[in-house]
Amino acid sequence: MPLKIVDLWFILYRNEPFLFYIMSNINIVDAPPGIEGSGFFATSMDKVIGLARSHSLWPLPFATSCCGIEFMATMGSHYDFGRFGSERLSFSPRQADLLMVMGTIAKKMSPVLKQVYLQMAEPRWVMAVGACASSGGIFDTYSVLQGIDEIIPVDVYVPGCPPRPEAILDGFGKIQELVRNESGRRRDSDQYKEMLASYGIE
Amino acid sequence: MNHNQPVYIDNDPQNELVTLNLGPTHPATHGVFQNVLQLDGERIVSGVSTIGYIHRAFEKIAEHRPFYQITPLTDRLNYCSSPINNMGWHMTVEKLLNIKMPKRVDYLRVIIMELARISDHIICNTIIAQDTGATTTFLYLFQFREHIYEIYEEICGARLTTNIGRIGGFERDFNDIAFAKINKFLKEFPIALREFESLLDRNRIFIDRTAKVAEVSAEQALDYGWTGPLLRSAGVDYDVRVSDPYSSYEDFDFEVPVGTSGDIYDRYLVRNEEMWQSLRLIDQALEKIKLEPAGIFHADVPEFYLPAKEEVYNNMEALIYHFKIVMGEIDAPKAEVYHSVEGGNGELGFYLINDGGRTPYRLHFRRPSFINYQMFAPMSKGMLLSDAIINMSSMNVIAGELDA
Amino acid sequence: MDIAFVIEKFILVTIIFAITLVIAMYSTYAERKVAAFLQDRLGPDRAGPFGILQPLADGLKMFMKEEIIPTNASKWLFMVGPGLAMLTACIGTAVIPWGSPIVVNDRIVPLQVTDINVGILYIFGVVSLGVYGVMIGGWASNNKYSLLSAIRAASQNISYEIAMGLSIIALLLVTNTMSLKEIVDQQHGWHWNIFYQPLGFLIFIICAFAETNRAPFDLPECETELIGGYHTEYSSMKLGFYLFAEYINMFVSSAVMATLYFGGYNYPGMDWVLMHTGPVVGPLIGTAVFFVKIFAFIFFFMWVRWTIPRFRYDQLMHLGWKGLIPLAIANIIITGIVIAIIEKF
Amino acid sequence: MEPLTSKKKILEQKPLTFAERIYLPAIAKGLSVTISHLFKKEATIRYPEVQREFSVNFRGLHSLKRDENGKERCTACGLCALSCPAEAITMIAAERKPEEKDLYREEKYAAVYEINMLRCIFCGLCEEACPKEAIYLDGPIVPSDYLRKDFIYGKDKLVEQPLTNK
Amino acid sequence: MSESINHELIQSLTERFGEKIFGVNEPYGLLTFETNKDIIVSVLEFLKTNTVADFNFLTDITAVHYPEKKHGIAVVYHLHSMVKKVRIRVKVFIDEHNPTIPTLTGLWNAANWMERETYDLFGVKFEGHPDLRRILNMDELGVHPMLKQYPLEDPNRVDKKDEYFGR
Repeated sequence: MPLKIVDLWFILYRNEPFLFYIMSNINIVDAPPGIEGSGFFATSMDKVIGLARSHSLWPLPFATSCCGIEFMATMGSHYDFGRFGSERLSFSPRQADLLMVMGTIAKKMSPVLKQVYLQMAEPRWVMAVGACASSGGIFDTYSVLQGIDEIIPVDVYVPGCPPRPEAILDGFGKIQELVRNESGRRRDSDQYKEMLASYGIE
Repeated sequence: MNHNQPVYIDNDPQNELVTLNLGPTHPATHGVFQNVLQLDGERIVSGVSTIGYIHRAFEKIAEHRPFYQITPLTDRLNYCSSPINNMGWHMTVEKLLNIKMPKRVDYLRVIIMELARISDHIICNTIIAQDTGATTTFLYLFQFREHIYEIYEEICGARLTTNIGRIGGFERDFNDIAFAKINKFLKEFPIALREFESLLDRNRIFIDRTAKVAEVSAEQALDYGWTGPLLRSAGVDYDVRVSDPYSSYEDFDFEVPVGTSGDIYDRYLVRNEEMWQSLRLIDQALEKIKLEPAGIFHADVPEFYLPAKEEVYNNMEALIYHFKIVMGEIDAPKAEVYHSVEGGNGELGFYLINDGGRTPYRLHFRRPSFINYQMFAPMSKGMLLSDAIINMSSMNVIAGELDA
Repeated sequence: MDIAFVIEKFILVTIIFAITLVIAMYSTYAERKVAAFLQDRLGPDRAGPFGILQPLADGLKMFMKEEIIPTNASKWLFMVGPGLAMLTACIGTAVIPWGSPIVVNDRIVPLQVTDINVGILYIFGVVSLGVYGVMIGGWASNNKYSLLSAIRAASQNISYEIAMGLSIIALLLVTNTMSLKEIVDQQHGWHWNIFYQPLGFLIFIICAFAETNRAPFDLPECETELIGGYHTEYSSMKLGFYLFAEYINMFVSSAVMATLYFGGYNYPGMDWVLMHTGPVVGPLIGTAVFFVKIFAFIFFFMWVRWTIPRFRYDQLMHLGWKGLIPLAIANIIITGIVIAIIEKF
Repeated sequence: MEPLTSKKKILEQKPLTFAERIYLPAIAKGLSVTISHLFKKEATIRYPEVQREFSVNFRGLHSLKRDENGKERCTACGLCALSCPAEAITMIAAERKPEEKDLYREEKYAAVYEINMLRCIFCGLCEEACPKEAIYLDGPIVPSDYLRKDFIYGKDKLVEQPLTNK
Repeated sequence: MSESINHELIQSLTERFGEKIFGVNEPYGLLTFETNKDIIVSVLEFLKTNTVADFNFLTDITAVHYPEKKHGIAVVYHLHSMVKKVRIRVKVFIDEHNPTIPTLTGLWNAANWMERETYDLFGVKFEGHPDLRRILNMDELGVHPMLKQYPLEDPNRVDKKDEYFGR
């Protein structure tokens, strides 16, 4: 299977310290923190910011169909999305941190979705909830986009049709983990820009 | 994007009107559809609706799937009340195949369909409340949708897109937990519904927002092909369950609530009253089931209904039927059939043409949301923006059903 | 003017400012928790114990978020908007008497930044300025939803200010002074103005809801109609300022209501407490009582928000002009007559 | 319009009484309802820590079953793949070799059995279609993941654990 | 009851339109007949206002494609008389290569979107329709996808990677 740029991006980013280790098996000792680059203060600052962000992810529910109803259930009293600090839905993309794409994205809708993604302020994450958003699901037809990762980068996929609220929360936990471990300046890095460029953004 | 669409020019400084783009991802469009409105201040002068943002080609897929694989598709039409769609489809095929259902299965279906109706109306009415600003009511009633989900899960194993039942019955009998949960629901839900009504029914703010807004006369509603709670709120007591009974609805004693003016408050009242009637229906169905022989959950039609797993193992005939059914090679008459059920939003019709192949030759869904919604743009003329938004939520447009 | 005076005022201002910010911050937390508990939910409970760090997480996140200024926006005004909203919200606290004076080192320190003799007028002036932040922000965004929201906010605030002012006039007939300090002192013990002006208070609190853009009068930002209203286009801390300003406004109007109608720092039996606790602790107990009253009002604000549906724009105007204003005028007349009769006999 | 049925029930809109016109009683009533919920037990299930109980019939992650001797039941007949509306199941059949008699129950078995979890809609039709009781959707929810390719579950993830001490 | 009404209806229809009503059939008790496109509007108007059963409700308009037939597209109308509780189905076969048929928007406003949908999916041009443009699909689609010659999946698709589909 050819490695896509998205995959590369994931490998580079998710396993930053291990990358060289895995790829070359050569024993390279990391420079102690603070010698170069961000340094100690910045990294612990990153941690704090990551922690703060992970507890205050305001989702933009891009709910088009069935999964939207399960999202309502997630918001509802039984699951209470608010526990994670995310009950403040922001329908304005400027204020949102997490784009939750829930439901089928038809080809007619795809420019709208891309537009919404572009309007979001950095840092932004994307979660594809449910079979339709992730891969088209049962709708393998002329009018349905076979997965939103064709037009925007996706961070976490949640399987299910629709996913139970447990699954949505599980995916949300994965996003939180990502947010927590992300370097503060990832968004300025070349790889990230390259990844965006592969989607024709900016 | 849409070349033929009338375009409102907004650059003219002399122009007093403002063009406002409502949707496709506006918070009030629960689902995706777009309305381009021209506003004079806050009053709507004209509007154009664009739909099709989640067109998924249901009818084309249906031509490529055997009958039993269409059930999961129908789940995704009106996903707020998928069991009604499932059952409606099953009944269409049963009509085609001339299968007579045992009474007990009919009653079990009534229970499930009425639960689905309640869950559909919960969504719609709480969304009306939510759009007028009363978020809390939404969360109060939504807890009971969760209970309905539990009942579904006990019977079919899924919460929302249920794929409940099969052509010829149910996949399994209701177990004791399911009955216990239904009884619990019947006990608890009326209290919550009464509380919900006490929060909104006589609250002047709510009445002012909804009463005398978006009034529709019976003639207009019929002209635009409205069905379901919307048509009933306009004063026409048309209900498929009564006028064309299916699934033994003729055995039940219930009322068809109708409104007088067709405004949003009437729609709200009609839906609330229908929830009460649904509770009555479930109650009666539970009583009637006790009189029927226990353990029957499907019709005795081995050529159309999948045999039990042990049978497949030990019985050659069953194995052959099993393979034939799964391959989709059932002997269905070459005919066309129209069957409709009372869905959450109105008459949900299935027009099926079978030519004897594995798959339907043509399957058309009469989707109530699609037909109801076309009146939205003409009727918004002269409304305030806020009214149009509640009007939209009171029409309960489900995008899946709208766009197929 | 001595240096101690400056230091004293400086400390007071700093403390009040800090308290205001902290209360506004934790109002967001309280709002989410109150909403959750009213809705059979739990609310934020992951950030720290019971989610107590939630506001900090939100704040930090917003500080670190990218700022977007829309290309067609009026840049300068776009940036001024949130600051103005925040500023006008904060300066209202200057004339509110937070407690009776305390005595430190033989020096009487009033717990009030300044006791101007037109305190009520000052409050009015500041409150009516508050709408500019919303208006400027909404206008500068160059977004139609924001614009609609700005229009709504402006007309709503102007309309309800009239009713609010009229309800205060009746109060002034009773109190005979415009100094907030004097008004509070008149309400010593149990003589709260709410007992003399119940109708006036009702009008005042309704107008306070409208002035702070809280439900059921949250038309400028009603989510389901206008998405975010005036702050639709704002991201990062500019949005934070707007959200903050709303809670500060709520805090200030709660404080004003407690001052004008609920006796400020007065409570029954305060003489006895003052006698037994001394010149520092005694007044501070009064301050604590004052804050309890404020918190009760803030809770009430939230409780109402999560209960009632909101008005429609024209109904809101209808209520303001045809309901509250005549009622407020009637209130003035009745109050005047009653006072005239009492003075006569 | 004339009544179409005998079951018609007209809901009249009652005009507002004076008490209702002044808003306050309804608001007070509403406030009393909401405040009563403040003292109710909250319905929330603290999900990651507390799991909600699923029904026994819940359709979750698929598992390929083994029989009582620990042999794989699947015979690669392909009915599940055929019955899948999402076309999420892929399988490649292989002939069983004599030495593999303990591993597979029938002469044919699935050498490759892959389910694309992102396409699967958990409808349960494969479970119904299987004549060998080999596939059941009796697992928990499918976990979310970062990469799309990680959702193609092969036999390593799907086949039940073999019977212990063997 | 419905059988006698069906009988009466067909009688009155043939009285009025003669041989242009043909192919009368009653599958599952639902009266079905064919007519041609010249008189379809007047047939439906007659049905809407007649005395036997007033079909005042337009349930549905759709089309079916029979590629092997000469007149390959059947436009199907479902009407409903709520008072008499009878439904009726009217079919008009039209030429696949020149699919035109008069619009019904003059009789029912409900026909508007139903016809637009039929146009979108089958390419049936409803003459006199006030706003005949695609409703569900994008304008760029170019084809009318429900016609049998078009596949379910987009043949030119670029958005589908086989490696993600396990095949």
